[in-house]
Amino acid sequence: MDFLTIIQILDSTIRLATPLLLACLAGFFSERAGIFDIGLEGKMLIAAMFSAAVAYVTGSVWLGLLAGAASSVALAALHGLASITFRGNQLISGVAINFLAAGMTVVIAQDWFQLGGRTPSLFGGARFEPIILPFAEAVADVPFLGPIYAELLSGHSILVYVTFLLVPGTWWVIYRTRFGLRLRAVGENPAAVDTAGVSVVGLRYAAVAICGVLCGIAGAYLATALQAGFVKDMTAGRGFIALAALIFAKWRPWPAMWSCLLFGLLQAIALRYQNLDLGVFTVPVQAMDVLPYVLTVIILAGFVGKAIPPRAGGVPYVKER
Amino acid sequence: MANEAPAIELKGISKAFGPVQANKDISIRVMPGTIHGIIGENGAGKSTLMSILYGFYKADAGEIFISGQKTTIPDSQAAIAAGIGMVFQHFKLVENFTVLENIVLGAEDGGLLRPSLAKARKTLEELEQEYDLKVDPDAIIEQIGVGAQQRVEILKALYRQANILILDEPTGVLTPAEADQLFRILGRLREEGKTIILITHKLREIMEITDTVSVMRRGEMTATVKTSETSPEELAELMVGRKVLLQVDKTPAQPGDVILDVKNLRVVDEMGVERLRSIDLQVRAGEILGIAGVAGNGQSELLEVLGGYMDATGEVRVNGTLMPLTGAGADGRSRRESGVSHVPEDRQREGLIMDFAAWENVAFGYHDDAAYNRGVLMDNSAVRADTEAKMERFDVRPPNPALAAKNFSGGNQQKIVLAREIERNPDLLLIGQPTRGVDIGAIEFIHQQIVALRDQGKAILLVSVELEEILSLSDRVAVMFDGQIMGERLPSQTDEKELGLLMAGVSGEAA
Amino acid sequence: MDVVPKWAEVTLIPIISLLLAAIFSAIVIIAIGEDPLNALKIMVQGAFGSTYGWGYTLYYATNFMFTGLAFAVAFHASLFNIGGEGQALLGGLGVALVCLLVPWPHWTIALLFAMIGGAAFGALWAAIPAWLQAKRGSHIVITTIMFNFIGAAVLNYMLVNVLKPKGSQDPATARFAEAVHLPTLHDILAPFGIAFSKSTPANVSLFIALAACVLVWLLIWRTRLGFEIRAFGKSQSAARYAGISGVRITMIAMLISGGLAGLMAINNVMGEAERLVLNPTEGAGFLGIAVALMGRSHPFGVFLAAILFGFLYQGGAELAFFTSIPREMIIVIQALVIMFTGALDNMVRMPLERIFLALRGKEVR
Amino acid sequence: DLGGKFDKSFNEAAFNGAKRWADETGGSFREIELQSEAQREQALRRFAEAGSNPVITMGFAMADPLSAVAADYPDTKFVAVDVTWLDAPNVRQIGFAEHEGSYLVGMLAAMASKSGTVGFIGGMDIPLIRHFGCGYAQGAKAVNPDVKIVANMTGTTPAAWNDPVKGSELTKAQMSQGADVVYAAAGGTGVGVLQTAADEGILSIGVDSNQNHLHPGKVLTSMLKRVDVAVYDAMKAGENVETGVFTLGLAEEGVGYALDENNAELITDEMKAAVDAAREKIIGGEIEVEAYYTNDSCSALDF
Ligand SMILES: Nc1ncnc2c1ncn2[C@@H]1O[C@H](COP(=O)(O)OP(=O)(O)OP(=O)(O)O)[C@@H](O)[C@H]1O
Ligand SMILES: Nc1ncnc2c1ncn2[C@@H]1O[C@H](COP(=O)(O)OP(=O)(O)OP(=O)(O)O)[C@@H](O)[C@H]1O
Ligand SMILES: [Mg+2]
Ligand SMILES: [Mg+2]
Repeated sequence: MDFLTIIQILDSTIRLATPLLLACLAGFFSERAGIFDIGLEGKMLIAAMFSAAVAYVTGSVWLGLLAGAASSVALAALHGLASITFRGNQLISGVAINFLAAGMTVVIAQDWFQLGGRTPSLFGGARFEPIILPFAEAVADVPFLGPIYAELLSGHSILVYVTFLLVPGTWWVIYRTRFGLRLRAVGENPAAVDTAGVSVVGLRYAAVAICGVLCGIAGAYLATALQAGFVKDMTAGRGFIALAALIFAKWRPWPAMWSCLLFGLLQAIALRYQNLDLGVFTVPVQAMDVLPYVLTVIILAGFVGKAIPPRAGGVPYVKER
Repeated sequence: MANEAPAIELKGISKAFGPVQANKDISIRVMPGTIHGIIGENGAGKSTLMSILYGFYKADAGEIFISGQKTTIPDSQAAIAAGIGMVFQHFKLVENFTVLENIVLGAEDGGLLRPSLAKARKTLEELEQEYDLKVDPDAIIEQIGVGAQQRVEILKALYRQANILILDEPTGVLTPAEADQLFRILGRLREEGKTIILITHKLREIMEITDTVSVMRRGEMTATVKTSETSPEELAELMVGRKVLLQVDKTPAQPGDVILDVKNLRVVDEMGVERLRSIDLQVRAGEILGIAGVAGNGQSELLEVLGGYMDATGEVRVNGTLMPLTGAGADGRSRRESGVSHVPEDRQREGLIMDFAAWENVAFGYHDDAAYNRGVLMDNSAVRADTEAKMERFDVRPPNPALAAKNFSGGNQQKIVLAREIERNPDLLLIGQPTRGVDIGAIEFIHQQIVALRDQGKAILLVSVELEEILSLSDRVAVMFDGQIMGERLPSQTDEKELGLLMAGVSGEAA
Repeated sequence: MDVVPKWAEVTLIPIISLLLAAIFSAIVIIAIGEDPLNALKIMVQGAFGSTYGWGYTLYYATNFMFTGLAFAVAFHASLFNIGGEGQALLGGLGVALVCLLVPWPHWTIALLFAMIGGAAFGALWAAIPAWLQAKRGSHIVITTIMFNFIGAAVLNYMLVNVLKPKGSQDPATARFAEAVHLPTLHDILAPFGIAFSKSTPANVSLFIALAACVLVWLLIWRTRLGFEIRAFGKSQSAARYAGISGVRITMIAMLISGGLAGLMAINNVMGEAERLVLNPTEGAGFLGIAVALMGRSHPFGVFLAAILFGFLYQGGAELAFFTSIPREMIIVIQALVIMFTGALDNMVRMPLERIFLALRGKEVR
Repeated sequence: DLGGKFDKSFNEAAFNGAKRWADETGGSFREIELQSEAQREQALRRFAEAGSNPVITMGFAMADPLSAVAADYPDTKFVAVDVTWLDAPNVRQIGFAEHEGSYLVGMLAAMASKSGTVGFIGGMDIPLIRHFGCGYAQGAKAVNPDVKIVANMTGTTPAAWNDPVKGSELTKAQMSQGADVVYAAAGGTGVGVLQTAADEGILSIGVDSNQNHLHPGKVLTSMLKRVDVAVYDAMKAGENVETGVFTLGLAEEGVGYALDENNAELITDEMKAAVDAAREKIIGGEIEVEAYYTNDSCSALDF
């Protein structure tokens, strides 16, 4: 395949990887603090709905983003209430949140817009427009590097750049700051944090809140940057893929980025080459469609091996019974 | 000294966990610059009381005075602020953090880590000088020995400028050498004018180092005496409520034919490190072979290999039949079938399933036993009945088969494991750290059981880091160091000093 | 050391939790301008008011029992099998093949082999993730998620390119032969003089599901294998000490789990649709997770939770018929039920504990 | 159909037809959106028992349940849209010649395309969607024999109907393969296709109901499937609606292409002329548009 095609595939990789990466980092914060979260999907979904709805009503995508994040944080808080304050089962809570979002988004959107759970299409200021990096046009014709800069790196929405900056950001926060140290500690052994005179509950709520914000951005990206409005169930399982990517990355920020990019790439390839014609026979669309998932399993079995989750992950912190 | 305010004064402390009254109206006063011992049976309420003082649990009633001032301690933060530091029975360290990270955790200055760590490193060096508390600040906790881990806990407290230091069963996991070092450190701290509370099950330690000692029973403070004015026997009686034999009395062994025969046993772990290097040993019927050694010198591996769940090369014969050391047949079940019982070192991780009821734990490992099954189904009532009987005979408290293992005290947990393994009357009993964290009442009982089994003509391989225990129980003592057997001695013809040297790797000839 | 007595644990707490869920659902319904009491009446009427309602309620419940049990068994070995959906899909394929390829003389024999087929396919679909977990340590949560997607694609391919009758627009297999149609509750109860609605999908599979509940209970709590599964699930280090093979338990638990999920197909594919359509499971596999967790992985709990969700499904459908409440409202209600009964149960338990402690405050030692 | 009302195409069209009837005649109708397979039969019985007449069903998936139910309610009339192969006396079966409509928009696409490459994006990979694609391809080839047709399906799970993000990516992927007109037959996913096409400045073609207004001047046209008309007529006829099998093609105005102020300047007169000519020919039988179903394959396009 020619160079330009590669660029285009990578370009699409970045777009597909961005929401995954946001959700993945969201899960990263939550699970590093010992709170398992299979509710990423739901938080993304509700954020997508509210960001689109508010962006449409106010005509400002930023207000939309804000609303999306807020709604997602609200669900995160619910998850916190269940799993931190009331020491409930974190998995059930996650499942419930996914259901809740799937239902609520449509019920509310229908109640507001009577469009069967869709929001009206967004125009102009109600959407994130692509950003053309400086001199993108100028260098576009420079052989090799030109296209990479102009086609691949330039022309994404602000959220994409923010997301990829979040990776080093996350790394720095987790490994270079007091908050990060405590966050990791509370995910490994909350009793140690508690006896060190730091509030376990406080830390965990903070982590869950961050998770909510990031999921919120992810949802807003789907509905107001990639798309121009909310369509029911538009997250289409990306929350679960993000979770897979997180485990895949063994709960570390940089690997998280790479695994999300890998998932994005596999999807991009699958979308680009349906019905691969191998001369002898053509690979059916179904096969290409599941390629990402099959390869994930193979890679997982072949190269990644055991992934050890944070030790206190999933278990509520109880000192008295 | 009389007119001086006590460093710590507790008045009428009470605490209940649900239905369990862990502490009942407890009052003590501890003078500054002294070491105060607290003893009591498992479950007496020692840890709870200290946890309250440290703000880990909240008391239901009672007052706390720190050097005269009434202080409320809602959480550990307040305790730290009041200059209290605590070394918990089950360490509260982050396993995969470095020593340094564990020490600064919660005591960082500033939002950034680098400066905090740098500062901690400096302070650490000073503390090391001051109390010769040696630890590598960059070592990962799970890769250093328990002794070192405990020093980290102490450093944590000192780093937070604690004047009052609480240690809950600190020597439970230490070798005599390590224990002695700990006591030197405590001595220093006392000289510095710091106040220390020491919870232990070992009267020797109480007599050795404390100034005053309190005895707890069933959640109540039954007595507080000056150490100089009491004796181990008296304390033991105060604690258990009856006379206790502190020495094991046993007749000389009549060794029979060889039961366990080990030749050239080697273990290499996945990192390629040699854990066992060509071990040869024999245990005869009717004798106890004691394996002494500092924790982490291959004793655990030896037990796991003999127990059937660690791969190895070499020869292991039980009653003359060769035991497979890898692949099929190399598992606990097949070992049991060939007459080997195993009381593992770590009752909470291996010996028991903490969430299982006592009766399920009694069946655990022997659940295939015909007596426990009716056709395809398990006969739970039979298991329960058997459990009640065993609890009766081993005087497990509370004698309630339905109670989850985690709700028994360490001593009673250990009794359950012993009951399960001993009552099988095996040809060979492997037993590791039989009395770790167990109160003297229970220790006496457990030791009697072991000796009784020997007298029935069974072979017993005993691994313990308690030299005292090794010397009083064993008929022969082998010392392990760095995966090798450094030498073998007869208890009658050796002493803690010589064994100590062997344990330190100074070879037999030199010693 | 539980403070709350068993009877309260199994009655008071779930009931209060359900009440809370109902209250919050009512708030939402009011918010979209509908009458919650009327809604409740319609749901209860529709689900339990007639044998017709029961027929559907039990039909859905049957699905959830199978998938709930499937998840529960794996969960006892601390294996988080999210793959119930895919395993049930493949089970459907297995059942369909059995029913289509052989001209069965009588439904009984057909059912027997359909069960084998469904269970086998489901187990097969669970076997690969299980093996990868046991041997390669690949995280079973990921692999099972992936296998859900893959399973859906396999089914789609089979239907569109292989099993679809030529010329049909509907990506589904042909209808199964009359002979393999399973008797519905109507057919079964008629001999006993019980007039059960003729037009409901509930069928013999219900009894197989009930039997499965009992068998799983026996397996987990009364057999050596179950004992080993639970032991392994609670403490792998202890299991290793006792000589319980992790690989063996992982494989067996997952095979049983997948098999149960696959068995669901005898209800929805053989019993209801009587042909294999796209997406025959409709999320029952995922709901099974909630059902199992709510049922505390105990077969009886699973049974109750399955009935509860059967009620929500059927009651919800009736709601959609008779009001203009959007169908997604049902999902919201389900979510609230899962949340309150499954995750916020301590919100109810903690106050109760205080009450009970106060009551028996005297007899504390 | 499970797709849900307001999918901006198929089901919505039906709903609009019903509403139009209700508004005009003041009559009342009840509707239900199914959420599970088992409810198909359930719903039919419910309505039949509730005395609704006629009972109108949407989508091929209702065929099988209908075959089971219809007989039980002989004096209820059923109207089955997208079903043509049952033999039930009391069922009015309405099929649409989607391939004919698709043929026309295919022609328009080929004519509007400057690159000589046109795209087709289906939702879930099912025969019906292939049927659309097949007609489309034939139309395009008729205009420009060596036109390149890029065809994609969004996925293999029901999620494929509601994944606009994937729709967008597919559109971009097809653009990168030269496509400058994209025909979306993919329910909610199509929203993403039309959106991206509009953003990227290429043309798109809507489906089922007239979607031109979604992005005025950027949607070339829409393949109309006059479900609304069918529903409207059925309701108008009421109890005594005529049963039997009816295929609504171009002749019956059952399918067609949308021309309104939103796309007026996109469709040049000669394009219109050419298409209308073809339309006549198809009606007249001079052009035979191959249907995918006839032998589950398509000569003009392989999937
Ligand atoms: N976290 C807890 N939750 C509930 N009950 C507890 C808890 N900790 C202790 N208990 C109860 O309080 C009683 C006293 O426990 P505590 O740990 O203070 O005993 P202890 O003297 O430290 O025993 P040991 O010598 O074995 O350490 C125990 O019998 C136990 O039943
Ligand atoms: N969470 C708990 N719930 C109920 N009882 C507990 C709990 N934690 C500890 N206990 C009880 O408190 C008492 C002392 O427990 P502790 O934590 O001191 O460890 P332990 O039982 O003494 O074990 P070890 O002797 O090995 O240290 C025991 O009776 C133990 O069963
Ligand atoms: Mg204690
Ligand atoms: Mg203890």
